[in-house]
Amino acid sequence: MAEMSMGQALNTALTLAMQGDDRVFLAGEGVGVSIHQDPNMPTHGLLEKFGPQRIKDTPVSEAAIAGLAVGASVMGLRPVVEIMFFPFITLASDMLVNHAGKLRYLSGGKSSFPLTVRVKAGIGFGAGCQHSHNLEAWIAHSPGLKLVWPSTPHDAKGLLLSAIFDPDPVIMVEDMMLYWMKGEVPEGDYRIPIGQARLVAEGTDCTVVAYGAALYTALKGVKALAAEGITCDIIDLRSLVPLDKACLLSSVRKTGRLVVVHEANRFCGYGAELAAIAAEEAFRDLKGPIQRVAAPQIPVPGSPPQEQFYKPSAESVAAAIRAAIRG
Amino acid sequence: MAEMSMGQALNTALTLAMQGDDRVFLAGEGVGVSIHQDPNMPTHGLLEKFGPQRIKDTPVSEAAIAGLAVGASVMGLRPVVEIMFFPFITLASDMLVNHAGKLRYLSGGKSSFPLTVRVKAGIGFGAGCQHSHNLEAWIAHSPGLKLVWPSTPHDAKGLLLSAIFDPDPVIMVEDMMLYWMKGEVPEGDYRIPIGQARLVAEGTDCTVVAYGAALYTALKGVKALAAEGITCDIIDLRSLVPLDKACLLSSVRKTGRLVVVHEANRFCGYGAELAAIAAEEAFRDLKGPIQRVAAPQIPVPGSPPQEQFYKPSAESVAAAIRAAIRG
Amino acid sequence: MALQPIPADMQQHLLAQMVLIRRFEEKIINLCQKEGCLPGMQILAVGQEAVAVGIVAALEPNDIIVSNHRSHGHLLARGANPDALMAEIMGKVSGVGHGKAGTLHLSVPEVNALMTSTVVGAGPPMAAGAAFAQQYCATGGVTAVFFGDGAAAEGSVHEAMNLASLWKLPLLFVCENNCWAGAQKPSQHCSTQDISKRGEAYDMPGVRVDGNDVEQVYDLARRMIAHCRSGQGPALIEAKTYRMRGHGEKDRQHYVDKSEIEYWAKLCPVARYRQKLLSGGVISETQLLKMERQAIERVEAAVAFAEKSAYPPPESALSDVWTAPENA
Amino acid sequence: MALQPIPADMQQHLLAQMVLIRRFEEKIINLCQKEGCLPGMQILAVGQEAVAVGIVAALEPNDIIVSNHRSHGHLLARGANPDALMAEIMGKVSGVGHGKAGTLHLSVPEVNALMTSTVVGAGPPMAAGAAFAQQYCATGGVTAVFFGDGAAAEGSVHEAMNLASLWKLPLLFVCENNCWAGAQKPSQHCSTQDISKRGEAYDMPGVRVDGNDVEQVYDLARRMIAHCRSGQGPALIEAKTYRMRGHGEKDRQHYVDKSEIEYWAKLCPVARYRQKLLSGGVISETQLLKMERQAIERVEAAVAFAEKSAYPPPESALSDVWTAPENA
Ligand SMILES: Cc1ncc(C[n+]2csc(CCOP(=O)(O)OP(=O)(O)O)c2C)c(N)n1
Ligand SMILES: Cc1ncc(C[n+]2csc(CCOP(=O)(O)OP(=O)(O)O)c2C)c(N)n1
Ligand SMILES: [Mg+2]
Ligand SMILES: [Mg+2]
Repeated sequence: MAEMSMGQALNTALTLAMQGDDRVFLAGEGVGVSIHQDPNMPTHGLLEKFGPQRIKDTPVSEAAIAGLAVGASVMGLRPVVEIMFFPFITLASDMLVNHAGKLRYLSGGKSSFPLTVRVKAGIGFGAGCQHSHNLEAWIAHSPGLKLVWPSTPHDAKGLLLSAIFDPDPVIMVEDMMLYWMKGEVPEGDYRIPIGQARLVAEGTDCTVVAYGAALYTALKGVKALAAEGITCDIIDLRSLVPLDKACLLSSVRKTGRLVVVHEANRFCGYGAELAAIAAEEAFRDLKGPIQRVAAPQIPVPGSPPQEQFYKPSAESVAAAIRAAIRG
Repeated sequence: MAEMSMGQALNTALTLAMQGDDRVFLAGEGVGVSIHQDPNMPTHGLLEKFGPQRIKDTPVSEAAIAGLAVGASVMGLRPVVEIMFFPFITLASDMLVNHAGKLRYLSGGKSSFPLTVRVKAGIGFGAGCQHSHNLEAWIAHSPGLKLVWPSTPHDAKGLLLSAIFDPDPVIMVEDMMLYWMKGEVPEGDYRIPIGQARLVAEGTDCTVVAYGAALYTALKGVKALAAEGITCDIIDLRSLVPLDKACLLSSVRKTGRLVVVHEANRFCGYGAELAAIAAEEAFRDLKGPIQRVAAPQIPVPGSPPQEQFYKPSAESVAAAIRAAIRG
Repeated sequence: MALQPIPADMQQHLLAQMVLIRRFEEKIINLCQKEGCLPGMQILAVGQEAVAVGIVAALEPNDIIVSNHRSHGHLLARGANPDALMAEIMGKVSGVGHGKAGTLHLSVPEVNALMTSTVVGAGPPMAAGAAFAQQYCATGGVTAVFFGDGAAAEGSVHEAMNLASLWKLPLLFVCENNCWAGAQKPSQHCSTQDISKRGEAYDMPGVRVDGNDVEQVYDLARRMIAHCRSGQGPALIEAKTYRMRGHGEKDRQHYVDKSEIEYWAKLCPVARYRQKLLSGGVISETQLLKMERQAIERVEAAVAFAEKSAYPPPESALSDVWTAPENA
Repeated sequence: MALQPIPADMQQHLLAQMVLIRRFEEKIINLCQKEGCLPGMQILAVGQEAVAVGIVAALEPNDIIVSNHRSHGHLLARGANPDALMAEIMGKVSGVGHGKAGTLHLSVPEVNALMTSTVVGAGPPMAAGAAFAQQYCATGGVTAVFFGDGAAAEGSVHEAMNLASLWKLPLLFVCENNCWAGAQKPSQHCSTQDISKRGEAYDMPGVRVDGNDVEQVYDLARRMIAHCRSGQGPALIEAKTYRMRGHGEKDRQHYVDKSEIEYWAKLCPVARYRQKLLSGGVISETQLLKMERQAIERVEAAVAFAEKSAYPPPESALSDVWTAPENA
């Protein structure tokens, strides 16, 4: 096991996939030559390693990038394309939602579209609402698309390898703020199965669910409650579609309480789905109101104190857990 | 009051708005000359009435259509543009979500974007998943966009007039299957306030919430339960953003149960938000598990029996209400 | 440029395919009268047969086609099984998409028609992906993508043209300019009346052809496809043709000048070519009758097959979303 | 074509604006060294001043500009208050967006810079909307939209060009070809190396100009804007210029040939024009020094203003989503 950053872990996964399988290629804006010169960038150095035939810098054309992935994947390749920032997924959304997610179905199961889309996400780097806007709920709502979101270097590598070799379209969200975060990463090719959550901590009073960077907010919030004698199950979803419902429900049935944490807007966010599932399928075990800790229903503001305000905080997680317990 | 179809009611609203305010213009694919020659189409005959300066047939360019609305609205006009079918909103989604919904915020409140986007929706006309795909949850999740969805000719006219004269961007979904449905429609200009739900029926055992064409499925489902002595509050949301939370919660607090009905996919659908709100804010009053009656997590299939299977049925509504009551 | 001579058996093949397509679509017109027989909207390419047939005839079996909402001609020309097409159009389980697709997005992987989209303008970016795979794997294959004059206004088409030219992808763009996009004429939706000129803006050849003359289309397609296959990058063909029916079968063409339809009726690609081959002695009256009869029989057999087929079981709607069902 | 003579006071104005913009951006480079002073990514147009100044000088006050992520020059040339710009760049409540925007989407309605987007390619469709409003209301106004060579690959730009030409909108497309889109050269993202040629594909004039020569830009802009204003429809200017800094201030340009930067440094639009006016006797050394001093003082005042300003209260993030708060 080596210690490395999440960006390096992703880089390792891409390297392994490309070394092991000629069908894998990368495309996107600056995936080859980048304005960044940072080994913590997932695509750093890959052009030098694999050459311009397999590492394709594209024009600024998100629909074409996604279309490229759709068309190349049905031909048997395993495209890994990048959408630079989450809000730009809008420009690729017809290709992803109406095509990547539906063409297999429309073919009656004859065709497959084994493509991966890497999307950079992140709130907190002061770029404002046209760069910061987490839209995982859009993807999760669209049939035919899988959706994964790692929070550790270990999972980042294993999930990306699973995504690339999954027979269906997978969207992988990468929290940019975590690119520099370090952790233990096993050598070689290993896979984190898509659809398996990770129980990060065990407790008795409440189930706290998060994914990506929000996990760390959740952890901090829970930690703050230790002094009050409150302990929680903490679930890192890792895979948003398919969702590990068994993990979610067994924890909620045990603790009787659910708090969901994400950085996306609250209204119709992914957290709503988790809340709905619990209220539907674990109702009799619920002991307190389900709580969502999410961003208010506003665009991500540019000014630092406002952006801070936008982001769910450890305090709000702690408060939500208390509210879930006290009702 | 005159009896007219929903399409005619919408047509009347457009006519009134254009007669009363020169700033209103229409643009979209075939809003002037259409392949349809049916007075139940909302834009029927408007070209003849208002001329090609105000009724603008556009190229097949959804991004440009939405961009046109954004740019014209900030200049003080009141554009009413049409996106032909709901899945094509993907192509306009950057303009709507990253621009219509955010530019006012980015201007610090200095600019306003009083535009209306009419989107045709509908499951059940055999056109398959690239024409039928209800994406209201996407819009509802995006800050800065209002969202209305009428189920009667009366509300269609009043909501469209409110949308056109609202100072902010409003997306109005029109269920094509309802264009021919008739109802009483008052004369002249009247407005249904955006943000007010309608209590369609009162009952004691369960709150049933729906919007658009799904309302009629809900009504049938409730009716089927009369024999069992079950009565329900039935809420027609009309406005999905902003949501009439007071109406929702006061009913749920009264009945202690909630069933949501919509034709969109279940996972991360709009119904999840309603369930989450109830589980958060009316938890202590809930007597049974919240139930969602929605489409399975698949694209809309083409074949008639499969499409029928996709659509929520009155039976599934009845079953959900029973499940909510029995727990 | 003078046409390269076309062998007689190819000429007969071209005509036979156009006749089959015409018969197939006329049958659909017919079936539309039968209440409840055909779900959805029926969108026909009557009058455009020469484009489909001429382009596809110039392709190799390994080449890929990407089609749109007006696909019957493309697919039949490509050799798709009429039974499975008709069954899909009727929503039957024996259809090419087992009923999932219906008529608007008929794809037939068996004949390398892998992606058909009814989202206007969606074909070109996906076709760029297919052409990229051909280039990446050095298959020597070419992709041809069909789109309409209306589609030429979509941003996706622009992005695909730029990318294809930049990367020198073996991609043939076929713009079927059938004089209408819904109820709008090109003068109402397109800022240039010569779409082929777009080629220059992307530094690729762009040529307009009489899309109602199958030999012209075939000849140009051969040259353009050779260009694409040679590694010189994409090419654009604008085939000028005419949509003889409404946009869909419910469209009564109230917005179309009768005289326009009459004008184009005289240029019917099927009648014209039939006449040419007859008078050129390439085909005899007897052969022609046989060809017509075979087409009719093939179409009737397809209808019989489709009518006999069952609808898919309702709950089968749940399958085919994922390749690996254990992940669903 | 020979340039129309430009009056001396206009020449001085052009230079003064370029100097102000250059000073403003150099100050930002400076502030970037101060940890925590500037949030977000700082994206500068050093080297491109002549495009902003030349185009904007040819506009009337009622005309509209639509800008992109590289907006400082456009906005300052348009007369935006440097205080409020700098404050917004620092995320202060006294900024043009009260801190909501930050540096990437600076809009200044007061000077008719109504829509600035950092989504590449998003300007043109919105600009078409503004130009439509001008046409619809017969204001006699024109809209100018700035976008980059990279943006020219976005589908939205194509859709806007087609629509604008079709409807003859008074819309000037200004493509600032600064030789880079991120770390990609035009040869890596654009299939034609002459973007102005795109004009033909849309049946509108398209002309390339030396974007480092402010008088050339101004002269061409005047002619093109007159064309747009006359009702003849849109026009496209491709201004060939150079991005002297990295894409953003964190970009160290590791992928750029030093010689390329040196080459363009010699073509610096500000130095060149300063020299020209000096040697032509349009301005004296003394006047020049005064102009420089005024620019520096203006920028320093802006920084002082911005630094003095408060950050917006955190919960003020909740306001400004809706026009009518009662509906929120
Ligand atoms: C993105 C999108 N917008 C609108 C439509 C509705 N629509 C279907 S066909 C059509 C006209 C297309 O015209 P053209 O590309 O010329 O093809 P044709 O129908 O003439 O073959 C339109 C607008 C669609 N299917 N997809
Ligand atoms: C839709 C979209 N895709 C990608 C980006 C990321 N991005 C920001 S600037 C840029 C390059 C733009 O190049 P160009 O249009 O030439 O403008 P320049 O930066 O050179 O002024 C890219 C890719 C973006 N902001 N928006
Ligand atoms: Mg057409
Ligand atoms: Mg550039």
